[in-house]
Amino acid sequence: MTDNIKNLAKVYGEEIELLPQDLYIPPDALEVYLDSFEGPLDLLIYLIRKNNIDILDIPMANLTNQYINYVEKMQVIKFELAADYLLMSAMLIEIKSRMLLPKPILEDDEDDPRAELVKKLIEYELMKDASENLKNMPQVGKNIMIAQSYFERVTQIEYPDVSVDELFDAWKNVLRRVKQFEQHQISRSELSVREHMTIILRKLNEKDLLEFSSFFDTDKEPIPKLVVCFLAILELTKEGLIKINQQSSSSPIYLQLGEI
Amino acid sequence: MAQIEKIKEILEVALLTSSQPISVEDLGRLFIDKTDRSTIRMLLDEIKNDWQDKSLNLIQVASGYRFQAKSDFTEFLMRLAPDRAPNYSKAVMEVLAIIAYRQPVTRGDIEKIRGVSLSSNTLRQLIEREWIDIIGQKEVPGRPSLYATTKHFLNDFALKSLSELPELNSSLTAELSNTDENDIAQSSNNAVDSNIIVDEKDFSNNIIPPAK
Amino acid sequence: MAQIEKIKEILEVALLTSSQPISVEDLGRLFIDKTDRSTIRMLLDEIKNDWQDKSLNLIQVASGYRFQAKSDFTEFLMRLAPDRAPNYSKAVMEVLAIIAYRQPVTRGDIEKIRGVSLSSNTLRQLIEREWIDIIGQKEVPGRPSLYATTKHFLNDFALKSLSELPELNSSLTAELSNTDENDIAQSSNNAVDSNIIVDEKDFSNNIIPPAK
Repeated sequence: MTDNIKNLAKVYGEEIELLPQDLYIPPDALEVYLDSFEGPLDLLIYLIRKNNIDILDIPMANLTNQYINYVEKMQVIKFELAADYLLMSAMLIEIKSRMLLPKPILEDDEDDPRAELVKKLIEYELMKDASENLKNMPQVGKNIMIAQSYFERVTQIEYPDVSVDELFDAWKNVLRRVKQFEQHQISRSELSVREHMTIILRKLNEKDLLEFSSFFDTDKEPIPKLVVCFLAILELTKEGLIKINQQSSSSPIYLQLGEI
Repeated sequence: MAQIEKIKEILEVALLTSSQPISVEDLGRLFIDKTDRSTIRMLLDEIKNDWQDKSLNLIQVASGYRFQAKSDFTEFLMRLAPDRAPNYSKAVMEVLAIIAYRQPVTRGDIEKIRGVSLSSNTLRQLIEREWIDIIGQKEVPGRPSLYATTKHFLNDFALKSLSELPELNSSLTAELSNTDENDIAQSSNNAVDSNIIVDEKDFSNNIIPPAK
Repeated sequence: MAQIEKIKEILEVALLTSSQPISVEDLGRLFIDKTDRSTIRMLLDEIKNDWQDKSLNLIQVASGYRFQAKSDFTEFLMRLAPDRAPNYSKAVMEVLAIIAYRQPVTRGDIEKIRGVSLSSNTLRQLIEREWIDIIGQKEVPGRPSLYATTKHFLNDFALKSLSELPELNSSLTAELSNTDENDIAQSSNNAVDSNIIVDEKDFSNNIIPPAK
């Protein structure tokens, strides 16, 4: 199923040839436009403004056709985009059919089935327009520069206090959010491996080249610690942070930072 | 040097060395002897005039006064620090606009206006930038959080208050009032009304606590 | 304004708006047209003279030039600077936690875990506090810096080693997996499983039973 869709996307060049004539987006630009719409309302506004349609008197049949054609193309190219867009298709079709129904003479516009959609469209366009304005305003950190000359502080700056508990809470927060929980499941053992990774990198930063055996003090260190240190070296190698070298089978093994 | 000249000089150097705007109240804390606000305001006006033709301007933003480079210098200064602030996506800027103009709003309100669901990332980026924060819960089922812009947002956009935001596109608002019902027009009026309350409540927590 | 006067003014405003000293080389980058260093040095001397009797002095430090308030003003300015810095933001604490538990990590790793881009300010605060530092570069395109916690960090948190950092116990693991989807809960079980071997050997008195 997904393969099918991907294949269609691959023959994308040909797909474009099949675009209906009343779709006003130039075929070549389709891919560019695809990501540039923020949602169904954005797409509708584009179609309306592009076609110089009076937003207060939208020709529903025409707009619905264009919209649906466009969404069909999007589905072919980028399937996951479709959900919000499909809901809008349904809404447009409903409005269109309500307008086709024979109806009593309207006393005022209040019964116009398009009214709610139109209000939504205008409200969104207002905000879209406002966001452009905001983006173009001068901003601190971008193009407003603030005078911030130096002055010498007499007393030492006091820093905020942080407890281990607060740090742990922050970590739990991160874990709660992380999707790949697996990768961030931490146990003591993994931590001590990570600590050793840091220790080894620090040593190698001071001296470019260190003998493998120099990391293992077999007399003093307990065996678990040696194991952890060894795991840290393997992990560092796996991540490409260090390199292990040996000239010949009997010569000493050296560790160095993963350069070269 | 006359006493008043000395005070003026201290005000000037405080503003030149602070990366944050300083309120008139905080400027008063520079001096042990009580210096009244009207004097400080008068001296700030003088400083503003002194710098009129120079490279920096003394301007007033939501939380106080600051010196900032005149815009003619921006193109040069940006060469020194080309990638200072992150460039936000279209989605982030739209959400910011909705919160700025329609505050206080819930996540649901934002989703309704944009017609798409909102990733929590988007709100988080704005909260992290300290441009928006949560100012309460709406008393509806689920008690969704209400978002509003902060004083920091006004400072960063060099605004004194929300009323200085660029006006909404007038031809669109005209179209809106031409639609049959007045719902939207009304609800936007409501939003403006409720802003007044938010201004007072929300912004109080951004005041620098007095040094002990 | 004469070209040279304009250059001088740009130099002046660049120095006034920078919180860091700027080197002569960097100052040269302000201008598209090559401006030679001797000209810049000469203008810096002039600026120094211009400000001689004012509240700020242009001074030279190791990494370049900066404007600095004259020491007479320090006592006043200190009254404005709050005694105690405000608490670290949630972002700073989360970044510290990620570095502590996942070190060594790159900025990209941190951004991936948190799902938002990281302002360089966040890392700077932690480096300034000497809780983290850069211990190398990752050998991938761009050679990003690798961050790790320092000895100073362990001291400040009264830890003998990182292994003393609190860890998730099984009830919390369960709680977390309840809040997440099922597949996540499962994968966390796997993760615990794969760690058991080391757990037993390394910290035999601290064995964590796999959640569930």
